[in-house]
Amino acid sequence: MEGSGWRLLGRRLLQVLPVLGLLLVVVFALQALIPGDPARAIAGPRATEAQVAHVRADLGLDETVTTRFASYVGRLAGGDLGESNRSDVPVTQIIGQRVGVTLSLLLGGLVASVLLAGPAALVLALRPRSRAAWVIERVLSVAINLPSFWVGLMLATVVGLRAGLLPVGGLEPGLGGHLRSYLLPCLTIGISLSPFLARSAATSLREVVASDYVVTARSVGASGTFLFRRHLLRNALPPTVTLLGFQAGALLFGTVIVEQTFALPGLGAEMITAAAQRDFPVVQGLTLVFGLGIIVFNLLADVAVSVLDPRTRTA
Amino acid sequence: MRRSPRLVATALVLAVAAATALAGCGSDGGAATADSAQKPRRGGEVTVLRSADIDAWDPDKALMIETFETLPQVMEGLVRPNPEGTDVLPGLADRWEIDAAAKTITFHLREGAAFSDGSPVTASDVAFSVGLWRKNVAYGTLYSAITGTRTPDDRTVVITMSRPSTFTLSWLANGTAVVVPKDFDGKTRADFFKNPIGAGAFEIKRYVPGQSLTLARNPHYYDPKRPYLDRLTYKVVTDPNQQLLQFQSKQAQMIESVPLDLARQFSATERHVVEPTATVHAAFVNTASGPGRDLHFREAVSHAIDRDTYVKSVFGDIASPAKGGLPTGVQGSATCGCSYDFDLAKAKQELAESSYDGSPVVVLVDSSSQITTRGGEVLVEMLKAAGIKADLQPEEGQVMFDRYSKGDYDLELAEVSSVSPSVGDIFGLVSYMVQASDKDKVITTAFDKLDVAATDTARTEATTTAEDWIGSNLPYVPIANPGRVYAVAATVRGLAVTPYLSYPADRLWTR
Amino acid sequence: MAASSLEVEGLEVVTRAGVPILDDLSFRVAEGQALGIVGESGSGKSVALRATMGLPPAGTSVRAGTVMVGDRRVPAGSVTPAGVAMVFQDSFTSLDPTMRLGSYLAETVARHRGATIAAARSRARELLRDVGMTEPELRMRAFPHQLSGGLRQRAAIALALATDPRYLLCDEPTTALDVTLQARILALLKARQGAAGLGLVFVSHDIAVVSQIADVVAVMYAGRIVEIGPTATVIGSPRHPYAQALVAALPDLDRPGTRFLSIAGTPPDPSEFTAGCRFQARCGHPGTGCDQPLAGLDGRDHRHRSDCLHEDTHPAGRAS
Amino acid sequence: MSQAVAGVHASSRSGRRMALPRFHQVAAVVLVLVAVVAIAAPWLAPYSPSAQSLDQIRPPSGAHALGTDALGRDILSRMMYALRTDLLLIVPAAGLPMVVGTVVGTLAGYAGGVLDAAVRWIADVFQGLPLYIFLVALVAAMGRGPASLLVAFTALGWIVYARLVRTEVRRIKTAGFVEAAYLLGRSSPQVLVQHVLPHALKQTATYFVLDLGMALQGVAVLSFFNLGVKSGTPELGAMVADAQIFIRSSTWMVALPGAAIVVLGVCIAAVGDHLSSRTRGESDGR
Amino acid sequence: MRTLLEVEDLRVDFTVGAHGRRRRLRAVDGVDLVVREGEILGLVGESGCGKSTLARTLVGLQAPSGGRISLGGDLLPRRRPAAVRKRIQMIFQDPGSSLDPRHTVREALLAPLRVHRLADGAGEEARVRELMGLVELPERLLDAKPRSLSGGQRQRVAIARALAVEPDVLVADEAVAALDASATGAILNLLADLRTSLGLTVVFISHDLSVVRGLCDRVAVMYLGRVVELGRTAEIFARPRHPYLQALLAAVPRVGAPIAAPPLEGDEPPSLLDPPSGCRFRTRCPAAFDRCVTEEPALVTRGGALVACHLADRC
Repeated sequence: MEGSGWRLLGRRLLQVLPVLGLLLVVVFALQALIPGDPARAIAGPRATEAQVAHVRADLGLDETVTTRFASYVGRLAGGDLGESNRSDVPVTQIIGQRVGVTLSLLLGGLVASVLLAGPAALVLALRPRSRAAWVIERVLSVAINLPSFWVGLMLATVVGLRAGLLPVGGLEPGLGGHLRSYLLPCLTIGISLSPFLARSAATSLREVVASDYVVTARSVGASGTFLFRRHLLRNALPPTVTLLGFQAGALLFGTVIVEQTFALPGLGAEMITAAAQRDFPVVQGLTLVFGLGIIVFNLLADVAVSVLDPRTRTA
Repeated sequence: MRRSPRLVATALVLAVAAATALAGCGSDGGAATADSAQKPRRGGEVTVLRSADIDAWDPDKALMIETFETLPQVMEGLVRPNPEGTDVLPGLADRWEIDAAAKTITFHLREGAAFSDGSPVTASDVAFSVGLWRKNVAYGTLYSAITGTRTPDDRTVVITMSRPSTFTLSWLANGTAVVVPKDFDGKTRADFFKNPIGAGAFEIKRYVPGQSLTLARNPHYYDPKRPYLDRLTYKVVTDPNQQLLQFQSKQAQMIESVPLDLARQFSATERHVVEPTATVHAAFVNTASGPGRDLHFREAVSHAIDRDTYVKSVFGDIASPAKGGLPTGVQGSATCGCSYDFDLAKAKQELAESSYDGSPVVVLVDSSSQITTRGGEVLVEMLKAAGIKADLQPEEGQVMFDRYSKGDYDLELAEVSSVSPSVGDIFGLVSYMVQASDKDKVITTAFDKLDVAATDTARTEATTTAEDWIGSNLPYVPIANPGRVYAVAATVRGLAVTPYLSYPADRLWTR
Repeated sequence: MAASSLEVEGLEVVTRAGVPILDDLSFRVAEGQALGIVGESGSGKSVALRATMGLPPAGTSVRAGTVMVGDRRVPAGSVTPAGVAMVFQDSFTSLDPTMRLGSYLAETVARHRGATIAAARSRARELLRDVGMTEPELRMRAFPHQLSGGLRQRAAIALALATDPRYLLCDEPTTALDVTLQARILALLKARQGAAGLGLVFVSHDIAVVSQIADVVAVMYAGRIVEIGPTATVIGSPRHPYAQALVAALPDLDRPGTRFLSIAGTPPDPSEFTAGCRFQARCGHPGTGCDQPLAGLDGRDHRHRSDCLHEDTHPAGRAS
Repeated sequence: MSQAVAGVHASSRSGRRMALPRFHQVAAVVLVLVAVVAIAAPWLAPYSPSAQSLDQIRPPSGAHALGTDALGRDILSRMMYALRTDLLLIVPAAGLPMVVGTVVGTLAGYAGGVLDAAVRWIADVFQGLPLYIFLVALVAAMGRGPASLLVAFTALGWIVYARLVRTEVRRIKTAGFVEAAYLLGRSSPQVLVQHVLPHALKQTATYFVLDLGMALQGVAVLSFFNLGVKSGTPELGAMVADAQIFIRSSTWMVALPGAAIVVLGVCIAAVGDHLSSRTRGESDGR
Repeated sequence: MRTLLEVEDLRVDFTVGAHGRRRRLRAVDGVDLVVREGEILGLVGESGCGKSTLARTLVGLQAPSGGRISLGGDLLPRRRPAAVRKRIQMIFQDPGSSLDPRHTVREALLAPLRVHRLADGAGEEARVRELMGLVELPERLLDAKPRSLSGGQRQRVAIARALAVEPDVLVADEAVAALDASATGAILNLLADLRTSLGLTVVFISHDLSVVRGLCDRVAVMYLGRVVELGRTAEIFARPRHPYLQALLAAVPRVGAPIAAPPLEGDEPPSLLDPPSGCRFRTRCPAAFDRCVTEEPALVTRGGALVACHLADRC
């Protein structure tokens, strides 16, 4: 069993390779898609054509696409993502400085989602006819349609500015300041992600509660937290975790929105800036990082599901 | 407003994105007097929000106005502009002599000027720096009049020129003219500019590209009183709403160049208005192809624009309707006698006389600039009223610039700004841009005359020639001389912003 | 009669919409005794078992009734009575897929006996051996999906036995199994009934299976017991036309005929339940009074009876 | 007994139907009204959506029922046109992926084998790509406008449909009635058209309605990033984004288009949920 | 009686597992079978013995991996054209899924007539009514949708639909397994009647020996993909020679008889993925001896039946 867990991991990793390859190609192709001449932008308006050509050669933009791709992949193999067109800072350094923020948001957002969705799902699944469930159902159907930027805006305005309880944006210094600064952004992610999570979890919980094996478990005396922990949770979690895996892209995009809304120096905000400014080395590097992130996220979800559900281990 | 990171062209460039990125300020007299009544206090720190990071420490790689505003704080130049933007004030040089006949400027370096590592600033450092400016790819042309330097002694630098250029001194007050240690202290250029030192009021404490820049007092600064602040932090916040929130929640004390929509959200005491700036907001016309080749069409466009309404709608009154093609309030600028009047009937008449065939004209605007996109929306409506169909095409800065260079547009809404006390700098840019239509070299001739003009009369004569030519040929249709708003908390004093959007941070202090 | 017994009285199960699918059902089984309940789909036999366990099917609830385990009285539907366990029809879905057999059994044992884990595991091994597994150690490590149907059903029985029940409710425990496996499970249950004095309630649609295992047979139709009595007499001389038809429809391996007997029509949906005889519409010989209210039989009384008003006028036996 | 339980479910479902109709019917009526307003905007709107005035940032009044925006444009008129813009965007933004996904999914599911494996692989790969992030780059690359949005939404959305349809087609393909039709002499394409597609399409149609809501959110978010419609185009998300800095002083400017997004979303979801519960009910009842 | 359907050395393989761990599973392994015109041949065995796969292969829903199937002397091709498919029809186990829920009974019956142009305008309706009569369904049900029919009625419609194309052979795969006892008899009677009235040839697959006993003329018993015993029903049920059939018969519940646990070894039947060497039944056979491990017993004639057992003579 344990061996097959590793095998699954290995198989997943193998599946990931072509995805990575495609990711590289797509990332590189983006450059060709985007109009505008980065060399001209770098050289500035007063530069002569010769100077622009010089910059172009400097950036390697005068080579053929295949040559450029080959050299890009080659440098990538050495861990070199190039330097930002705007600031000459190595892309790896930019990522290094910002990845912590995005990871914190992801983690915090997940925690917030679970904290919000968990109780809601429990009420929906276990007390489906109650008044509370009715209210939650309505709240969810509205929450699912709330644009997350709007949620962020409101939280920053009401909790941050009006009540003055938490920072309205940016990162406050120190550990405590960081924690305070992440609260509202994570809550925003939580609010936009938890309706999906709550509904999915409620559905699978409901199915599990009505399942024969839970009826059996109750018939042999399992009840209360034991029943919940040992039978309900373990069986209801896998579909929800799988959903989370599917939602990885949306979750990452959620961090992008939140980073913008709350002016947090994360990868997503940098991505938006770089994309708008045609800073290709940065766009490419970040897209790769996001791609890897999704791959890792899915991998974690797969592994979590296979830990939770033994049936998925022996395919 | 929409947040979208913006590629900001410098004031030297077609400053398309100027709206939110350009810093501007003029100390208007009243506020300055009130402030000077109180004694600056030493100590404290200030956090300033800006919508874009500096794009390089090496001035030749920079495009952003933020860069030119920040660099001199760390790497002070020989001179700095006066707050009104009409003249230069002492910097590292405490005095200078201009010898028009000998075509030289002699600078005498300040006693005690030292780099932040403690080593003194010498004439050879300056000579090295001047050489640097001249060699620069992007901005070398600004210093094309300079032929070389002489260093008679450690404290004296003589700049020799090919002509008695008056522009050159102005350019030296610009953020591209930073003084660095000779031979970059033995480092390569790239290495030096990764973490540069200078003789400015501040030194770099911590720099996280794209996020924040913290400056700390330079302990070796030549003026023992300044800077007043212990620390100055620039935070990059692209989202205007976040800027407002962080300012209101006192997470920051200043916002550089607030978007004008947002400006209405600050109380009068928090608004620091710079109006007008040394900027021209104009519709540039493609005179090489399309309907813009026809002067009648250009006239029609000009008459179609109700500049008063435009200023109200787009700039919320923080601007003045353009009365000339060159910015006001800089050395030698003169309004022309020509008029840029709104006259719908005349516009229609001119249009009828033109070869305009009724097909939509492409109006290019910078999508990342709130001012130009909004201006575009207003412009399109005004053109429509005159019978010109227009297709508004917002593009990101670089794409827009690309289309502009290829002539893939009919009209382009953009701003050009002066960055030095001399009107010449914008003049030069204008001459560069209008080359195609300036067949008789009126502008270039006027520009050359202005460069060597020694008296105000001569200057006025040169600019008037240019203004007249712009007025009658309309290579671009001036619309407004926009202003800028800085948000400043009541606790922060000493802010004085030049019309070309820089402010000496060493004079800021907190209550 | 002397032995202590499991008695269910006045069981009433309704759907969410309030439609009764069982009304006033009572039955009894003594320790060491086997009660068989026969009926078609929808007759309410499985609902009765699950309601007895306090675990009515999703979407239904127990509205009334009491369950007596020995001399302990529990309101029906509220709790799972101690000393009663249940084996479900579908062993594929009735074992928790995420739990290894060994831990599942051991935890259940530990909870019931308050035993140590080691003791519980050895008891689990014993249970698996009891239900006929030849390699209990190997099976303890298995997850349900790794077992074949026959082994799974045995595991389910072992699980039920892990709570040391006095009464075992079996809901079609062999229906999904092949005949050879079915025979083994039946033998196993019969052995437990005999050796351990377990009271069995065995529900099936297959009258032949029931006849083999049960001492007393109750025939259910449309939520009611329509006939009850000692197995031999009910199978040998059914009185209710429905029971007669069921017995007659039984294909018999030893007496192959050319015709199969069957009952025309379909059983009524609970929403169509009437107060009168619910078999009326399909009955070959409806007579007068069949639409008069009818209560169904009290299953606590094991004497041979049917609730057909006209049972005496029907020709008894297999010919119909 | 299983029948009894099925009966229970059936009746509980009908019980829910008694309660649901009121909500989803209201939602449907709202959606129809919205569609009417969107279509008839040129006749209904009191002002041109682009007509500017110096009456800027005015609260609701007699002249401007919902006030004016920062360029003095009538918010009511702009919202009417915004509904038009949004409907015209979200219908193809949800429809195109549906068409692509349904075709791909049907072919993959029915043909099986290499084609199916290839489609599944591509879907997996797409799943592994940070498509929302790409979308930002893509729209930035191709410029704002309907074309970019549609390409982006299609690139993102087809997978769900392809998966859904593929699963459904494979399920139906092995259903007795499909196999019987084949044995009775229907050719594979005939079986596909006659028996398989109608069932698969019902699923996708249901999902399409729910997807409209996601498309609305997507368009709004992209507009918020200035990556959606061209500036100046009346669009709900862009209106919220444009007005957000006035949220403290002139709340109505943000609240109105924002509320329109939420209400529209809730209505779409209500109708979609109803349809999907009906579709589920039908397949259960088989 | 004339041979109608002949199966020679039929083999059907499946590939199971995924991702490099593929294994071949031989569900039907060298089956020889003859179906005579007008007879009802029973095919019995426990789940997983390959009887359903054999049925699907006979009708052409599953392509054989080897061997030959001929019908009325014509060798049937691997991919059968419509005209060939129509000659062997199938009744499925699940009456719920055998009819398209969207089509009425009339539509279901008309479709095959139209495909094969078996009737024109007026004739169509007459034929449909005739078919309803054949399966003893009232004509008022013609406009009903499957949902409103009972299981037995649906199965009758399925039979009528199969009969519409006048097939030579009808394969019924567990056609009564999902029906209630009360409906089962009626369907069995119907099949028996149709054989008499139409001279229909039926292959009747079932796990239920009691049902097969009453309906079938001859019976083939399958175990792990092979036929182990075949002969006249009365003959082999009365004197089963193969220990497997003996065990099966012993296990069938009988009214009045005591429970008889069949004398089978082990607690689990072997897997098709890894069938035992020699005689496949040896791992469960109480009488297995050395020869059974090494040598596979051939199907030999013993007393009018075919048996595959080394001890066939002793029985």
